[in-house]
Amino acid sequence: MHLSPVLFLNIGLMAMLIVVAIAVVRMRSLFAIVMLQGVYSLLSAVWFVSLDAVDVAFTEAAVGAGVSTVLMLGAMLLTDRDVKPIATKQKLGPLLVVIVTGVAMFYAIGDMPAYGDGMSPANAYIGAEYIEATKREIFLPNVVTAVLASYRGYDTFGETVVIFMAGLGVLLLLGLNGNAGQWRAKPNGRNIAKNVTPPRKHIEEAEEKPKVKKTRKAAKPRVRKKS
Amino acid sequence: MRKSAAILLLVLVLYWFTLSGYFDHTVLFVTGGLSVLAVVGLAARMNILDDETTPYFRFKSIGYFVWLFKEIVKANMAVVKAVLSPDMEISPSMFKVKMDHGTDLGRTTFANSITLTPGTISVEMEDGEILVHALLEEMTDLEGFKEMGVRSGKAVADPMNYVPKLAAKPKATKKRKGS
Amino acid sequence: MNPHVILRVVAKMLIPLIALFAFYVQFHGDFGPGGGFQAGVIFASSIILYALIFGMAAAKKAMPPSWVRIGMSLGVLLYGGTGVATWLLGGNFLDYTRFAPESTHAAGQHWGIFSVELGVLCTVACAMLAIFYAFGSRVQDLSDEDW
Amino acid sequence: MTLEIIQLVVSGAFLISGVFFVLAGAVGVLRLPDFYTRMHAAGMTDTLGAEFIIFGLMVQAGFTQTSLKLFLIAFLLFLTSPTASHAVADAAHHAGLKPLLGKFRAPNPAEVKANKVEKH
Repeated sequence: MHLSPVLFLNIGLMAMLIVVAIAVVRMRSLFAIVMLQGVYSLLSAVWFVSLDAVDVAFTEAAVGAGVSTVLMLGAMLLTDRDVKPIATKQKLGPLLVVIVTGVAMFYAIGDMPAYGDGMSPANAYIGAEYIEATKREIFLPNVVTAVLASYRGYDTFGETVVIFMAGLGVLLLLGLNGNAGQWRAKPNGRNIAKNVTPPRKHIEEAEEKPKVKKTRKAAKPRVRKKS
Repeated sequence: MRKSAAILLLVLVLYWFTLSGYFDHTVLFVTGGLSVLAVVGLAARMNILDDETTPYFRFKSIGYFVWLFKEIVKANMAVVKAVLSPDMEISPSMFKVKMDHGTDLGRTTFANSITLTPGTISVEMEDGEILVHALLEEMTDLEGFKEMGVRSGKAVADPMNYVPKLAAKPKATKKRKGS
Repeated sequence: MNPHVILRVVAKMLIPLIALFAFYVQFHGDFGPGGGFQAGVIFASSIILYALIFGMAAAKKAMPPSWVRIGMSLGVLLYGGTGVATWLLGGNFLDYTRFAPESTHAAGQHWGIFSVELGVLCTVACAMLAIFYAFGSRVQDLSDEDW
Repeated sequence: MTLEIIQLVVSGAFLISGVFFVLAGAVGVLRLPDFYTRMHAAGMTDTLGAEFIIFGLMVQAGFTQTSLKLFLIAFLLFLTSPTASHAVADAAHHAGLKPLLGKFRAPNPAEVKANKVEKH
């Protein structure tokens, strides 16, 4: 293995990832954890760029650091702001699992092909075939899209359905207006169940708004009578 | 609204070609046109089609940006010197700068210019007052703010009447680390 | 008056640019990095930015929940429909060459990939928005003091 | 040939000064005493640091589409980074974080040592 700037960059990024991961595990404040997860996503996106996997980096930056942070914050608002501490005894089981998995992974490193090795199983057979066939059959500069949408079209269909199911599951549980399971559903999310959030002033104000509309409607005929 | 829609359309078309770089590809041409129209439609649905959305293309503002960049370089030098010197003599202070640009766009330009210049951050903005946190003593100089306010007002073409005023004098709470 | 003047003005400038960037990523997926998944998330993030600045009700006016609900399933329909169309044209499921069997430059493949990616865009953008709407509407608009 | 050399030198100068400002910002974040003063140092990295690096890359790219795209990035940074700084500072102010005001000097290493010895 020769020393190159990219190697140092990769080592540095991996070290930062590990530090952030440890910080996420040890933090108690959920808000900080969500933010650190965004940092983790951005770091791994940078790492993917250094591995020349720009498509994956793009997705990681957009999904991991962008949208999922917002979604996590939204979910966090419905729960506590802090993590409940876990007893040390309960941590022993997971620790054992992690140690065994880690040892197995370190053992597997020995069999891993070198980074960028053209003769590795992943690159030599089907990978090279896809790259060759894309030039011949699909005429697209971006092989990733050709593989994703054409050669592995079934796969991507499955992925799309998975995302659809995720959205559907959340909708079934919470409702698009956040009012699933309430017997009096009101449009545009105005009426939120009172047992979910304690009534505040602005909720009451929001409920009073329809009354104003009624008075406006009632005012119209009066004008007509005058004329 | 119609005027800003037209400006937005033009800006988005330029933006699309800057990003794309393909001028002779039919599919990209058609999809680009459709996407620009879709985005303008979305902006119309969002009610954000007004002068604030499209402040691009004011030739006056180019001169302002050049001046601002010069200021940023100057301020950067000062901050770097303060931070890297072994003594690190700084005197953080908070004060209010009162100014009245006619529009929110002018206020935003002014506040963002303050933040862009290192050593000063606009912490809070209420109507015409900006609460500024400054790192060094020389940055509390109101003349500088006045010039920046006037220039930023001109850059975005605001009716503006500027009243610089140190509303609250910085309280000196003597605190030293380690003591 | 809205206290977040600066945020509002800057967000107003950024939202159209982000939305168009999503479409750029979508339609240039054939030539560079990008595609339906990324574009969908970026488009959703432009609407989420709008919702964060102007409030959930305004966002729901601009992008009604019914659109989101329809778009989510429309995307899957478009993807599956492409497959069924190739089926009806006499090929296998998702065998795009059937769209233009005689083309020497694989135009059929291009059209197939185009429509499939469009389906992915629809589903991903709308699913993200649906999840955001579902979580965000559960809590009434927070005032600054609640933080 | 000479044009290439000029291009290389100019872009190198931009890149080096950009990296210098980023480093100075990092040192400032570590050295400065409280949140608000640290934000000044952080602002240094995302104004001149980032802009100079992007300018250096633009010079290296020459008159191409790449440098137009880099200009777009620079413009977006110009627009968003002060907004983000303002949002963070505003949030801290609203949350009631009191700024450290008045004159401040870095503690002398000898003084700190003496303090430590006294405590022991």
